[in-house]
This record gives sequence, C-alpha cells and structure tokens, in this order.
Amino acid sequence: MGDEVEKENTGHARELEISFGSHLGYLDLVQELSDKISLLVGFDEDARYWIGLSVRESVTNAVHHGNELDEEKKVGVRFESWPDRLVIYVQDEGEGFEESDVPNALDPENLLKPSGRGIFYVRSFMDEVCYEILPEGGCEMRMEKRLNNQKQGDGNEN
Amino acid sequence: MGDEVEKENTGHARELEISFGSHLGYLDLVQELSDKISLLVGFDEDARYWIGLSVRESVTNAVHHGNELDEEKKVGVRFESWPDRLVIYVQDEGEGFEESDVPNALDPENLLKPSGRGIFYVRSFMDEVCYEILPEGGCEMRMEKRLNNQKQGDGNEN
Amino acid sequence: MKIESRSVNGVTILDIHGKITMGEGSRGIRDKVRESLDGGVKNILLNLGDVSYIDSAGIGELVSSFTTVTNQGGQLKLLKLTEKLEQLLAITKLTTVFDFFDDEAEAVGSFS
Amino acid sequence: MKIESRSVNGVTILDIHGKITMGEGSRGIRDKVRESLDGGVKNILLNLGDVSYIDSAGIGELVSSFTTVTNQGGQLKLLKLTEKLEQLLAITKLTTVFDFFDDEAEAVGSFS
Ligand SMILES: Nc1ncnc2c1ncn2[C@@H]1O[C@H](COP(=O)(O)OP(=O)(O)O)[C@@H](O)[C@H]1O
Ligand SMILES: Nc1ncnc2c1ncn2[C@@H]1O[C@H](COP(=O)(O)OP(=O)(O)O)[C@@H](O)[C@H]1O
Repeated sequence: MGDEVEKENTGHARELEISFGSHLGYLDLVQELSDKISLLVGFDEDARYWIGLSVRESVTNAVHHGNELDEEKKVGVRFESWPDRLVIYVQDEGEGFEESDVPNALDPENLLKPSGRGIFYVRSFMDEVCYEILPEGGCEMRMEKRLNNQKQGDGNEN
Repeated sequence: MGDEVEKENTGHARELEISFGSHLGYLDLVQELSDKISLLVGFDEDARYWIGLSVRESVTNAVHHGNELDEEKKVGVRFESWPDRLVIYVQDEGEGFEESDVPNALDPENLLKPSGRGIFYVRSFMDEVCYEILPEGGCEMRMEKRLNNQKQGDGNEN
Repeated sequence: MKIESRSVNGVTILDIHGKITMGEGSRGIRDKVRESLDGGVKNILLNLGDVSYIDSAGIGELVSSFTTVTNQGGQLKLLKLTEKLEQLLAITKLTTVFDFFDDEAEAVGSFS
Repeated sequence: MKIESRSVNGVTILDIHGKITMGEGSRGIRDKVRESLDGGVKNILLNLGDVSYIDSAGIGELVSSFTTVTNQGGQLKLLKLTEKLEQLLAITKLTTVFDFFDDEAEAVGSFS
C-alpha cells in the first residue's frame, strides 16, 4: 500500500504531461489540472488562480493562434513540479511568432484594443516566460512560477 | 471567438492524453479528468462514477504492478472520445501479465483475499477490456464504454 | 454565460452570469450591447457581480463594448467587480478607462 | 482518511471519514482494528457513512479487517454503506460475507 502521497524533497521534478486536439472545449479541464498541480506544489489560492489564468491564456493562444483551431493539430502542456517552483511548457504545431512583434498592451494606442492582453497577463503573473520555435517545428512557451515569490500581479513586469 | 464548445457529431474521435511519473498522488487528478471527459461524451452520473473507478483501478495497477512505483517510469492514459463511446488506454513500462493468470475474484477460495478485485471491477463496469504487451515494451490496457449501454455494474460480466 | 436585461431610471442594466472567456462565447455581451443601442438606449451598466471567471478575451469584450457605446455617444459603466477582475483591469490600466461601482443605485445615479 | 473510535454497549465503533483508497493509506483501518483487538475488544462495527470514496484496495482493507477479527474469535460488522459501496460489495459477493446495517442501534444490538 502506498501510504505516502506527499511529494518528497528529492530535488528533482515530478512531471505530468497532457496533450489534446486543438479545441477550446478543453480549456476548463487544463485549467483545473493546473489548479490541482499548483496545489500539490504548495501555492496559495491566489497564486493558483493566476497560474491557472496564465495556463488558460497560453493554451488559448496555442489552440487559436498556433494551431488555428485545427483539431488535427495537437497542443501539449507539460507541468514540471519542483520542490520550490512550477515550470509549465505549452507546445503547439504552429509557426510561432516574434515576441518583439507583440504590441505592448499598455501603450496608449493599444489600451482600447479588443485583444492583445493575454501574453501581458501571463508575464505579469509568472516569474519567467519565454518562447521558442522548436527545431522539429512548432512553438513552445515556457513559464515558471517560484513558490517563495507568490507575487500578486502588480503589473510592474512590462 | 470560438463560441462552439459542443462536440460535433463528425464521427471521428477527440483525443486527450496524459502521462506522468509513477506516483499514486496523481490518482485523484486522473480520475477527475476521467469524470470531466465522460461528462463531455454524455455519460450520466452513475456511468461517470464507474468509468472513473475503472480508470483509477487501471492506473493504480499501472503504477503499482506495472511500473512498481518507480517514478522514473511513466504511466500514460489516453482518452478517445467518440460520439457514441469512450475508449481509454492505460499504458505502463512494465512487463505485462497474462490475464489468464489472474485468479477469479469470485472463486470461494479468493473471496476473502485482501486484494485481486481491481480488474474484476473494471470488467464489470466497462463494456470491453483487453490487455496487450506492446512490441516496443510495456503493457497497454484498452477499455471501452458505450454511451447507449450504461450498464450499472450488475456483476454478470465474469 | 447568460445575460439578462432590465431597465432602471433610463439605464439599461445587463446582468451577466457565468464565465466570460474565449471558450464560452464572450461575444454575447457585445451583441447584447449593440441590441440595446439599436433600441435607442444610451446608458448601459454591466453588472458583473455574478461573473464566475473572466480571461483576456473577456476583458477585451468589455473594452469593445465600451468603445462601441462611446462611439455612439452613450456611456457604459461597470457594476460589482470581483477582486480578481479589478486586478485584471488595473494591471492593464483599464481602471482609468472604466467607471465602476459597487452600489447599483449609486451607479444608476451617476449617468448624466 | 480519518478514524475515530468510540464504545457503545461493549461494541467498539470505528467512525471512518474520507477516502479508503490505495493512495490514501487504507491500511489505517487494519491497524486500528488490530489495536482494538489488542485492547481486548471482540465486537467491532465499522461506520462507513462518512466514507467519500472507496476503491478495490479499500474493499480489500475491509475484508482483511474482517478476517483478522474473525480469526481472533470476534465479530466485525458494517454500518451505513453508501449505495456505491454496497454495489461494490455485491458484485464481488461480499454482501454474503459481511453483516451490514443502516441503523446504529440495531447494529449494536445485533452483536451476540
Ligand atoms: N502560440 C502562438 N503562436 C503564434 N502566435 C502567437 C501565439 N501566442 C501568441 N501569439 C501572437 O501574439 C499575439 C498576442 O497574443 P496575446 O497577448 O495572447 O493576445 P491575443 O491572443 O488577444 O491577440 C497574438 O495576437 C498572436 O499574433
Ligand atoms: N499493469 C499491470 N502490469 C502487471 N501486472 C498487472 C497489471 N495490472 C494487473 N496486474 C496483475 O493482475 C493482478 C490482479 O490485479 P487486480 O485485479 O487489479 O488486483 P490487485 O491489484 O489487487 O492484485 C495483479 O495482482 C497483478 O499481478
């Protein structure tokens, strides 16, 4: 019987990966998964909420911009749980994009745009965010949230 | 904007896959995932409960018997949602087993054994169950539940 | 998402229930707002007290409803922001754009 | 899982709360039952009314508690099975093995 369910402090990551055809109907599911995993890592309710939102925004982008809602194309989400942090990778089969091409959501001319805030929110709530165009094709986003630094989206990150 | 979240009746499957290091701490998560997906397919509450239990038993076996709780070894669960049924694959990195070697849980000499009921329950609640030792190594279980045949575990299946 | 519409002292209040997200059909608000404008309404109050979740697409929906109404010479204000929604508006500087209230009577009275 | 122990008319009632599953440390029941036997108790009633979930390992735990008590000349009975738990016991023919009750007083009175 496995009576021990606590994560040991072995200093290596516990991994969980999920992948699915590009459909927005899976967003809630992935967000709930994120909630459960951030709870296991030890994040408080607020942090879990913002991590969940960041995952949701990133998966929405992967489904929408990356895979252009083509259900044949997969989105993969990998959660790496470390004793002191959670690292999340979101992968799609799209062509990727240049982060420098993304308009700043806070510029006065963008303030009243109906879109363009997703990545900005992710950057506000997570400690580290980067994008990579994969050599084998597709685009991968990596975001990291540290446990001892549960910042509350103060908007000073951009 | 993707206003359509319903599953179209296109006659092909929607797939979702999850994989994780062999640890019993993920059981609840996978079971909740199963619940969500069987809800999307359209199973009623009772059916969802028994599908969830079957997934839980199968993943427990994969973690416990297949991968022997070695966290380096992965368990993979794949959900194939069809308009009329849900097919679930549970894969581990173990050596597999012969189903014919599994003692019948209902034999009088097994009735008071402290274990050996997992597969029996799965067979009772799902419409089809089979195991395969994979050519690339590992063991895969396939189980199927049909939508129009939500049988309530009446124990007539063994 | 579900939207109910009612009228108080010449202000149309849209009570929004549930999730305003990319997956949930956030366009509904924009459509309902346009419908009200077409019916001759100028003053619209979005009651967000019963919104369970909102993402960036939902925030965008609020913004585009705002610009639509403003461009038609009307006013759109917000009622009952949850703490999380207020934070989302704040970090994208939208608290400087929207008028928002906790009290319905006060909100209704604020329209000129 | 959490277990509380109380005594009613010479019967030890173990009130079990939460999940009895492989992941939750189902061994707890067996240990608690053995503890009671070591303390000289012969009659044990497992109150399962507050069990939120049980899997095959949990069912096995009930069975092994049963055989432990029986082997020591005691009696172990079950109180307040949920519908699902009763179904699980039924399809593995364990309803023929266990005595079970819905009413606590009746259950306590049934011990010889
Ligand atoms: N996974 C992706 N693949 C391709 N392009 C992306 C991806 N994620 C984001 N983008 C680009 O970055 C832009 C900004 O994204 P975001 O800040 O989330 O706002 P929005 O999705 O509302 O446009 C998108 O419009 C798109 O051009
Ligand atoms: N994934 C697996 N890999 C290897 N052996 C397995 C696997 N699943 C089940 N078995 C074998 O089948 C037996 C019966 O399994 P089960 O009915 O679930 O009962 P239990 O797990 O309580 O023994 C196990 O004891 C084990 O020997």
